[in-house]
Amino acid sequence: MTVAPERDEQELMAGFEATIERHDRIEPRDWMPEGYRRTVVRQVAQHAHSEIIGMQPEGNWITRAPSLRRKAILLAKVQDEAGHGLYLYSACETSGVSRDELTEMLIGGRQKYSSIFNYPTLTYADVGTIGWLVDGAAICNQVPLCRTSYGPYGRAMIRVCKEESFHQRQGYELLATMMRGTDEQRAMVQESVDRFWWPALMMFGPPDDDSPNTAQSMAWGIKRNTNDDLRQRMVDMTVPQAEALGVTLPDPELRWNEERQAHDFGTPDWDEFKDVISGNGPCNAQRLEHRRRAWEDGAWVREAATVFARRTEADREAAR
Amino acid sequence: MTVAPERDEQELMAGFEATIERHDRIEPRDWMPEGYRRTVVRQVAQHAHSEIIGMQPEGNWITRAPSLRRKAILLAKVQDEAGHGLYLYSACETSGVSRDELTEMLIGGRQKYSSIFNYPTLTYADVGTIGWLVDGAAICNQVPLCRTSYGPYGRAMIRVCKEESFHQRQGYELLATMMRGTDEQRAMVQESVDRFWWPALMMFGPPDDDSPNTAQSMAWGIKRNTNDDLRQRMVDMTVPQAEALGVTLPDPELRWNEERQAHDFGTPDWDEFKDVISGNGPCNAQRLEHRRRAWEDGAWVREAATVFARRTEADREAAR
Amino acid sequence: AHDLATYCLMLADDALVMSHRLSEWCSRAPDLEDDIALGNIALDLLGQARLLLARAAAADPSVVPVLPEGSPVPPEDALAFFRGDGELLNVRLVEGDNGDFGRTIARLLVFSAWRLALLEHLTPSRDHVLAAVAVKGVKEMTYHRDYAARWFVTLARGTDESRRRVVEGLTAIWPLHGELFVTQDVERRVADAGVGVAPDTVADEVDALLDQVLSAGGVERPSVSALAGVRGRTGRHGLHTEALSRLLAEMQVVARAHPTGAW
Amino acid sequence: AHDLATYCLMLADDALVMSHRLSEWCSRAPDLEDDIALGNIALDLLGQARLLLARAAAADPSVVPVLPEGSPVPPEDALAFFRGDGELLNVRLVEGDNGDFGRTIARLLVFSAWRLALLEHLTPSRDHVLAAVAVKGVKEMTYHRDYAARWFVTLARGTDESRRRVVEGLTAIWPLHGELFVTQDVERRVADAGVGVAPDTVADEVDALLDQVLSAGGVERPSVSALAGVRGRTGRHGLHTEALSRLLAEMQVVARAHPTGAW
Repeated sequence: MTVAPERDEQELMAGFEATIERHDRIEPRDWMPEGYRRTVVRQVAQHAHSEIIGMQPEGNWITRAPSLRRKAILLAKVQDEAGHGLYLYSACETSGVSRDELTEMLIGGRQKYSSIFNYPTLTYADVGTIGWLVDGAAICNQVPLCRTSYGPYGRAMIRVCKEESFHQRQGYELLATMMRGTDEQRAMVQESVDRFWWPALMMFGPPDDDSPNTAQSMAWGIKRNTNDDLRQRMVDMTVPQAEALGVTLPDPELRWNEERQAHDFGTPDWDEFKDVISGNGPCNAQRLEHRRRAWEDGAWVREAATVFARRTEADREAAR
Repeated sequence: MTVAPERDEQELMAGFEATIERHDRIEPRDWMPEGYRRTVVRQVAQHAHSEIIGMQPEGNWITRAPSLRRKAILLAKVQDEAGHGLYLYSACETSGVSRDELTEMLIGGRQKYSSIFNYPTLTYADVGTIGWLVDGAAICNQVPLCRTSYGPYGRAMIRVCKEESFHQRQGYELLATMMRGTDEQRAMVQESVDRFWWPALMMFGPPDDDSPNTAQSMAWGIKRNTNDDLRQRMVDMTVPQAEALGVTLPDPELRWNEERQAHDFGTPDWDEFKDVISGNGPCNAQRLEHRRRAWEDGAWVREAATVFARRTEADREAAR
Repeated sequence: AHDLATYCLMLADDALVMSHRLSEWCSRAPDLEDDIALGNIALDLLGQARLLLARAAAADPSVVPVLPEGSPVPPEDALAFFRGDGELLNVRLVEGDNGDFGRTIARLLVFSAWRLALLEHLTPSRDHVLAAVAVKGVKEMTYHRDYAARWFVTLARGTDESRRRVVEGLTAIWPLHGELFVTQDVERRVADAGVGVAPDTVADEVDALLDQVLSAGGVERPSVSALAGVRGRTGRHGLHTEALSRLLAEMQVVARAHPTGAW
Repeated sequence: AHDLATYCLMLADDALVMSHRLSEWCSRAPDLEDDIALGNIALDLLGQARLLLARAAAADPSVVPVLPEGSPVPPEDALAFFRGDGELLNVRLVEGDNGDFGRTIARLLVFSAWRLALLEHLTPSRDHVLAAVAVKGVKEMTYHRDYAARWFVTLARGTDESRRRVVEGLTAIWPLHGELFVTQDVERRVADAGVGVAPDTVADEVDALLDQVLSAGGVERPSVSALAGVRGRTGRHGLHTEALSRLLAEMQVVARAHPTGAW
């Protein structure tokens, strides 16, 4: 039974690579290299954490939404994010890591979430801008991930993407409505776009020549496009929408390049990006503290549910 | 030494009664009947608690004061109330009951405070109305108490009364300013007066024929006037001020009685009074909960101060 | 028509304020499932509030606050964002701080059992809009009540701490239970007209349901007195606790900063 | 004149917002003496804010928000109650929630040591109003700093819990310490004109004082990085944390509901 394990492993690896080659899905029951498993779990967990932490910047405005219709839209959206978090944690659980463990890693600072949520939401326009630019960037990122090699992740992405594009349209529509409103409202939209444009472009991660993990993730079919590639797609997609809205994107270098058939654009502030990634963004501490407090404040409730379930189960056994 | 203690007690009692007779002060070091001591401590403690609980209804508006000048006035006033609480707790301490013990009695519901503070403050006009009517009633109550038989209490009252009349004028002045403002402001003042008029009259306690302790307290010189007497004084004092302000007091029976040379007025809702006194007023639970939380949240700070003082003292001893 | 509008405002304001409090749980619940559940309940109540505010405005346009000429703010928003706390007609039960999850569940249990009964009796209303709101609401409230009842029993029979907390929560909100069944003149009149429901008529069935849930949790009805009003005035008369004006300061701040804004 | 007004607004807004936070302690402090002390500190800062807002309005009336014709609202109130959070120029240190008493003391220590140094250097200002404000303020800030330092050492050398809390408080606010000493162009210009003080010039003395207090408490300087801004913008540029707009919603609610009111 212990004969030639290396040989077995080689065969398994060949099977795995063939699956990747065929663009088929790797399923939880399939053999996979340890590095692949770790990378997948890390990426899906980060994505899940981003959905959960992402509830905060928008949630910040639920109680202050300026119309009941917008309040309903926003509440529903934030609940959708909680739902996305749920599917994604489930996708992780298929790889044997529980939601509780992942939450502990998040609040212990051992796993990350999207850098964008470390920026504050300062006006109601930010709710629209997050929908338009942040969900827009997320879609650019996620549409290719529907074809990611890890089955549970890819399937979760299909559902998530559908809802995200709905959210993106709602965000755009809020901004469009505000742009047809008062001068103050138009100024509010422009100010919000000024603040979020660069952080949204940074969502795709560092430039390709500074992104060490990209190659391996692409080889494994976990990632489907490079960071810069996606960033370019985002810019090209957004420019005409900004024109339609009547807002200016805060980049003096932004212009159409006929030759490349794409927009040239300026360089994000990568120092700020590194600062934010390493925990010093305007809201990192606040977001984690908020999450930690919710988790700790809820511990007695989760414990009560566990005890009650055990007791009910025991009663049922006894009644048999 | 143990000869004829009854005789001694009789002599002491005679001396005590003579002091009361002469309208002199009883001082903490003097002999006094146990009943007198208990009554004095209870009354001074209730008064102290009223100052401290009384910080809440007005404190509710400090962060929302509509002008910086009014914010400064209100902050200073509420701090004055804390100061009054301090003197009065000190007056109690001369009778051997510590501030901590009194606070525990308050938050344990074993000692009372003025019923008026169990009403909510719902608009900024209430800050003015509390100054005008509630501090006005307090002054009616307290001016005679400057001549109360218990020395430390009487002296505390002299200082308190001076500040209270200052507060009363400030309250009146706020209302007068608002009455010269917009229609909404005038309506706000009238609505506030409508709510506080009857509770303010109830501050003097139940009608004399339903006030069992009054006779003994007056005999001992702790109280100087009956409840109804003070209530009449309050009405007579307030009516011309209300006219000057331009507000209507919400009592259809209110009119000048030429014969009595005093105002006739309606009957407060004594059922509501009893309800509030017995703990069911609109804010009783809230006020006590607020005080309890502040006290409990501060426990670690008080303990740290005690430990630090002990440690510093020990270091000093050691250094000798 | 004014009676109908007032009655609609009462039902609307209960839902609006309760929805606001529940929405404060967003991103703070003990677990994701509860975050979603509380959010959905808040969303249902918000939906009920919108329909009822619109009905109030249609029944008597004079109840709608007047905004600057040309303001695009619809009546439901004018009513939600431009009335002061003295004009809101919700019962005081819904306006206090959430407290912990135990208190939130205790309040949701009492509120949803009560509102479910009201809406059930409202389904045959002669006002077709109200009847339709009630039919939709009954489904929603049934879910809310079951969610609250399930958690109430779980907490009451969970750990010592969870039991202590949910009992404390129930005791804290119980003084506001009585106010739910006091029938105002307006309510009596719309009930007599076959349009509304007099809350005193649902007291027995609500209490029977609550007793059932309490007893499933092994919890006694709190023996605390009702919270007094001021000269008999309570929530339905626009006389609220200090919590409501703070709640509205937050809820209305953006809308009021832009009285002619379009959202 | 616009520079002077902007500079006055910076100093005023620091005091106004810090005063607001401290006033939230009213009726909530660990003991009556501290309730009174924190209230008095809030009152002193409020007084400084009023003088500085008035000076800003006098230096450049164009900074004062325009209110409806005939409004009796004085310039200090127009500036305090009718600017949005994006127009306030306070450092971000002062705007966050108080947290517990430990965090409050840690923040007050850092704030008062810094502001005391600024005001000391401002006493010879060529602007006589600013000089007078500074002279008065130095006395006040000395008391505030001593109060905070005394409590800081007491908590740091009190119980294990008090030490843990005050150290956590210090660590929580420390990322905002660096922002206090970043000198903006406006500050540089008013400093060069002999009217204001460039905060970078007081960094050493403030840090020396803080080190002294920390060492008396046996506490190390927290090793945490500075809080990033957004494209370099921080509090002095009107770029704040999420806490400020909530603070203002509360602070401004009554004033904004009555833009022509007299108080």
